Amino acid sequence: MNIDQDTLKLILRRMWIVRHFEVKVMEVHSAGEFAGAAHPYIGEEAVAVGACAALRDTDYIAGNHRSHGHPLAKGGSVNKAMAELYGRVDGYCKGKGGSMHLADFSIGILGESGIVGSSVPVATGAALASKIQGKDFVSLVFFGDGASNQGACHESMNLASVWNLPVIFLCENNQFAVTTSYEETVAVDHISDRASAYNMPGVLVDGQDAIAMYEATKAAVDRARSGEGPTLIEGLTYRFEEHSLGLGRVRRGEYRSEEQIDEWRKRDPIVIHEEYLISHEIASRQECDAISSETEKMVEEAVDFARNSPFPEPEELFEDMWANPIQQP
Amino acid sequence: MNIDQDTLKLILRRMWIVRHFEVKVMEVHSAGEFAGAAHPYIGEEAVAVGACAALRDTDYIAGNHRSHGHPLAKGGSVNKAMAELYGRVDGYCKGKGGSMHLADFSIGILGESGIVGSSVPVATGAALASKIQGKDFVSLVFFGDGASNQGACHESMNLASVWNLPVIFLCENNQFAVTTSYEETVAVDHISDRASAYNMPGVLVDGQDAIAMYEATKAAVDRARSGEGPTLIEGLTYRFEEHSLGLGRVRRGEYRSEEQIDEWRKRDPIVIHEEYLISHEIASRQECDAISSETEKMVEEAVDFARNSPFPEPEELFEDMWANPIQQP
Amino acid sequence: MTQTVFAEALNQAHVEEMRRDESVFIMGEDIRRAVYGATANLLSEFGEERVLDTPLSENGFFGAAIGASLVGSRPIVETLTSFMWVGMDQLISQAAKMRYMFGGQATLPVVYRALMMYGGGAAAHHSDRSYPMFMNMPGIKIAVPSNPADAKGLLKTSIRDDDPVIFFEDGTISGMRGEVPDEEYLTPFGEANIVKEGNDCTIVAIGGAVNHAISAAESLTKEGISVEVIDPRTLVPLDKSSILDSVEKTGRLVLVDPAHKVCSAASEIASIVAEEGFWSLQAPIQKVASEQVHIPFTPALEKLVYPDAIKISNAVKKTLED
Amino acid sequence: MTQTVFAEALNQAHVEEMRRDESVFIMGEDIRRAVYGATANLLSEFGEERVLDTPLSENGFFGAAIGASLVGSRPIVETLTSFMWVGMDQLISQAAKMRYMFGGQATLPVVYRALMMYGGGAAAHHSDRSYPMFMNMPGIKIAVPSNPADAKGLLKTSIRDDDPVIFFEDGTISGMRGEVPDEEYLTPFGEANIVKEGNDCTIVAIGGAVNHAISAAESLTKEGISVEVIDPRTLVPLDKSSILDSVEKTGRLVLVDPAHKVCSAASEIASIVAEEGFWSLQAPIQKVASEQVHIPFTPALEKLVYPDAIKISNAVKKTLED
Ligand SMILES: Cc1ncc(C[n+]2csc(CCOP(=O)(O)OP(=O)(O)O)c2C)c(N)n1
Ligand SMILES: Cc1ncc(C[n+]2csc(CCOP(=O)(O)OP(=O)(O)O)c2C)c(N)n1
Ligand SMILES: [Mg+2]
Ligand SMILES: [Mg+2]
Repeated sequence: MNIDQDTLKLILRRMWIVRHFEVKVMEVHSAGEFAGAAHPYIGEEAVAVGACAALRDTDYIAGNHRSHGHPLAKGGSVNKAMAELYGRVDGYCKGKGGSMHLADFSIGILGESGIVGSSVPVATGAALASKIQGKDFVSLVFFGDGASNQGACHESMNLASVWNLPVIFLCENNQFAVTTSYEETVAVDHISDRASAYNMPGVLVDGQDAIAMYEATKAAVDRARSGEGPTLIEGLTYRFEEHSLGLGRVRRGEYRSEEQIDEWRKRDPIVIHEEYLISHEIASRQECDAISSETEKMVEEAVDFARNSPFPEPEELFEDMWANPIQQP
Repeated sequence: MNIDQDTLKLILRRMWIVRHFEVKVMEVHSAGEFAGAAHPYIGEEAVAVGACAALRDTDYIAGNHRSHGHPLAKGGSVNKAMAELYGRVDGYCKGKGGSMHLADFSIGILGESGIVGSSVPVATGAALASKIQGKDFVSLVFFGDGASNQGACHESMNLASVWNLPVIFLCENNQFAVTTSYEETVAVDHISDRASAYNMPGVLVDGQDAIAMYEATKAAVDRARSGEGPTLIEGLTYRFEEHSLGLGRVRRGEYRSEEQIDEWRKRDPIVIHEEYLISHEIASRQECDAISSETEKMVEEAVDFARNSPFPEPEELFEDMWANPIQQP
Repeated sequence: MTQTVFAEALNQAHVEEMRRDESVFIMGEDIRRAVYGATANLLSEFGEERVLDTPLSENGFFGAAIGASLVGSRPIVETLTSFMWVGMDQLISQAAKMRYMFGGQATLPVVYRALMMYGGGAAAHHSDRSYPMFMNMPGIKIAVPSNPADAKGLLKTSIRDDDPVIFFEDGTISGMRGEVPDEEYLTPFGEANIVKEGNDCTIVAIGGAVNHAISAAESLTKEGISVEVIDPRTLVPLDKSSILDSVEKTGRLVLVDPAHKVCSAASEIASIVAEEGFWSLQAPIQKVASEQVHIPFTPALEKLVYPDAIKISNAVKKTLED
Repeated sequence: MTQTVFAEALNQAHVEEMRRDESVFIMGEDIRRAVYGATANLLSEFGEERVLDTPLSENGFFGAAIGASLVGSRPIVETLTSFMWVGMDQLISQAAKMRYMFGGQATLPVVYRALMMYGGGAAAHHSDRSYPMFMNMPGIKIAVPSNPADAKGLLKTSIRDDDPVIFFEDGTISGMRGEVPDEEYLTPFGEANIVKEGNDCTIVAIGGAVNHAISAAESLTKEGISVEVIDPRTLVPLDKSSILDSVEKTGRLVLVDPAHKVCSAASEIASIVAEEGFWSLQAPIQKVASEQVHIPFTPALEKLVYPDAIKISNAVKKTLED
């Protein structure tokens, strides 16, 4: 195994950050502290955290509506993320983006997107620029099983392959798009099988295993950085919670059985990773618990930070439209 | 071989219709008899003619900008097609469509489309309706190697597969999209290889061989009609002429070598088919020649028909906008 | 008459039309489980063949609906305005253009139900109100109901119409209650609703903004200002003459449009009146439409974007001062 | 000054900007072999890494240009207006919205050069003039040059601008010759060109229609009618004050727009003047825009759709009669 102890601990830390963040978000959202939708990443932490652990700060990521886990996994600020959800000026986007549009351009987080599939071409373009500019920056894009059926994915994977771009297509296959099972909508058994249609490697990974995610991503990153082109990775995972918070009028039937949910909950990515660290004597139970409580505190503080941050002033409505401003019509 | 003599002769006849039609179009277009673009099908006749010979009148086809061969192959009217190119009232679309938009809804020709890739979803939808309505009509869509990179193709093939629709995706791989080689833009060796990404059969066929095209299509039609779902067929072919007529300002470099063009011209689909008919004593040289001159005459007459047909009157501008008319704004 | 919620009125229209006409079917994302409400219980009554959950492939299934409509089916597609960008090519190149391009051979009885989910913190990617763009392109009929009764009546008309229709559902009124007739009815296209009669100023308002216009009119009445409120109900076809007649009576016009103000439906109506109703006008036309910025997530800013009763009242007063 | 063809002026702008700034690159279909002319010889001078032939995947490569622009490159994309429907999601959801949505973090110096190939029998699928739709959506700057000099100057400005620009190239004037300065120059955004001064009526014309307006103005001069012709050059930003000032002087306004008339740029300008310039107006505003039908192939009908000098002259006379 090619992964050092610091990285293994960092993975645990970041998974806990995401988990505590999401648990807190569910709590304060249901208490009505902020509006809009929010899509919990609980259960899928190993995918983004494992993958991002294989990236550098200068590498790019882009993501989708299930959006909190990605930036936090790449080392984004818990405070700024939380304040954004609260719609405050100290949020990542000064409150203009909200839950689905976190971004941190200072560390290569090119932003989450609410339109399913639409960040895939964007991430591919960042990889194109990296190549044209002669840089060795890699680009990684998170998208869902549902998104894999969008034309944008097809076009981007083909483009990346014929242009040999340093991009990693990371499909978070949590097996459902809202209430629709991927088995009903994806014609092929595994989304990673589609890689052959683009002449690139396709790798199916256990998405509950952060180390497996790290390793698969690392191999893809190495390939990309050394000019060998793109890779498609499918992390098979499951969301433990509902599709989203805050779509009040959304009615849901029983599209997933209790048994299935329970089965998958048993494969909690944090539990799996902690057991690995403990059984391999990389971290003790206490150390793990300390990481958990420390990050839980971070998240508590982030909520305070967000609550105390002001809402934007009315005149800010017209700011941030243009890089070279024009008279507002 | 499962193909009767009448069909074999019909194939020859229709290939000659298309060939004479296109040769004539090149002549009258360069004489300035009508405006707009026109995309000659010369060299590719076996693809559409072979394929359509496996269809019934009640089956649907849809096509693209390289548009004359498809309707003529399905038995469309030479007169109406030619008059349409001339922009006359007796044209298929009363002059409103022109070269790229031939259609004959009376025999299932749902229309050619100028936007590359955009008829693929439409044809898929006709197949969906056929299934919902409990009919056994099959839908077949022609698209190019260039079009295969459009998201519309990906989405439609996936849709057709998960819904098990009676549709045939027929890729006319003439190896170039305008001046761009498919080897530079399609990540995979053969477009038919992509079928595996949609869990459907993918068949690579010699597109200069009308019988091979017929047989591959027939198998796909039988599959579709009996409810076994879609097929992707790639007819490997070559266009003998330039991409299009009538884009006056279009400059072209030498994107295809003279040798390559000569090589492929040797594989003229009509010559190949005539040789087959003669060597198998299905038709004599004279019979073949008679078919050629008879169809040549049809095309001559179509030109007369077109020239004698009037242009639409000004008030016709506002007709055909709505099925349930409204006051024109 | 029964008090009915907007989404429920839509649901009734589906049920009635699917019962009446076997060729009607519906497709969209997660409609079997009625994620957005309007498709509740359709699966159980009409079965899987007529109630289709689609893959996330808007261009693909928007186009599939077109193809189905060409050959005798009457598809309804459920989507959000914001997802229509993904399927724009099929909407414009095929749905809008096909009939004309083919000289009238093609008939496309297809309805796109497009939810406009603005006003509740949905942010820029989910808050589009894009009907003005579709007005610019010939070939698509456009309905924007402002209350449950019109929602039901216009949706039924849309389903029976033989042309492509985009049926814009204003998310700010999804929960609105209103009287819906118990007997069957159809609301015709191209007939504006004179919601309230008045003499001093005409307000033409669209979709959810009609309610704001009514509030404004009520408060203005208290100040002795008599306002006429017109709801065009469909933008293609547009009932020009009701608007021109009203302006002839009042001499003043305020347009209220939840869409972005540049090249909005309000702009179009203003341009019509500035040409055909010019001599009736006694004051500048006022446009109250959304500010030309994206929809910010934060509630502190979002509400500033849209027309509201106060902005409308102020605009009316302005036309009366001039 | 040198007499230069429109497409050649565009070519010069590319060459100059690509020489000046290494971060500029260009992508599109068949641009290496310059199928549409403007990219001639770019490949030989700038090489394959900066002159990219793309697969037929408009949504994919429009989006790739956005991604590249976010991280320090300055892409130019060549396309046709009619193919933008296919890539609409990237243009609207990402190019237009990203900067605002991310609170100003994203900067997108990307230019889409969109050829409007109408007027020569290209039929409904290839003849779009879609700038009004993009005007409705905040976040994209829009240039529509009417002559070779502006084409060059505005394209250079577009390339240097840090916001997304759609640069609409009017195909009816691709072959137009005109004086182009020999020294380097930039044409600013948001400054209308007063093409011709006059006192009796203001004509605001867009793109290729400017030339028709000039012809109309010339023939009207002979009849003793003095017309002012204004070319806005950019529609976002729009130079409102030049238009309002002119209407203040002339009291009459004719708008000429090759786009479909409903929700057109003409509608927008009419609505601005009906609000902000109302008291200057002495007659109804006249809109001369394309008829609300698709572009028919047949030359017998196509020419009836668009504004031309005669329609413009008649509209001017009408405003003077009123
Ligand atoms: C283009 C588009 N269509 C539909 C939606 C509505 N929607 C939001 S999330 C979602 C499901 C996405 O599924 P998947 O890609 O698997 O991601 P997951 O939510 O499972 O993480 C849908 C249909 C959207 N946001 N964008
Ligand atoms: C969406 C779209 N993009 C670009 C074009 C311009 N165009 C017309 S034909 C063509 C090449 C198509 O290649 P292919 O699909 O292989 O068909 P072929 O012409 O070779 O038969 C291109 C780029 C178009 N019509 N539509
Ligand atoms: Mg999923
Ligand atoms: Mg080809």
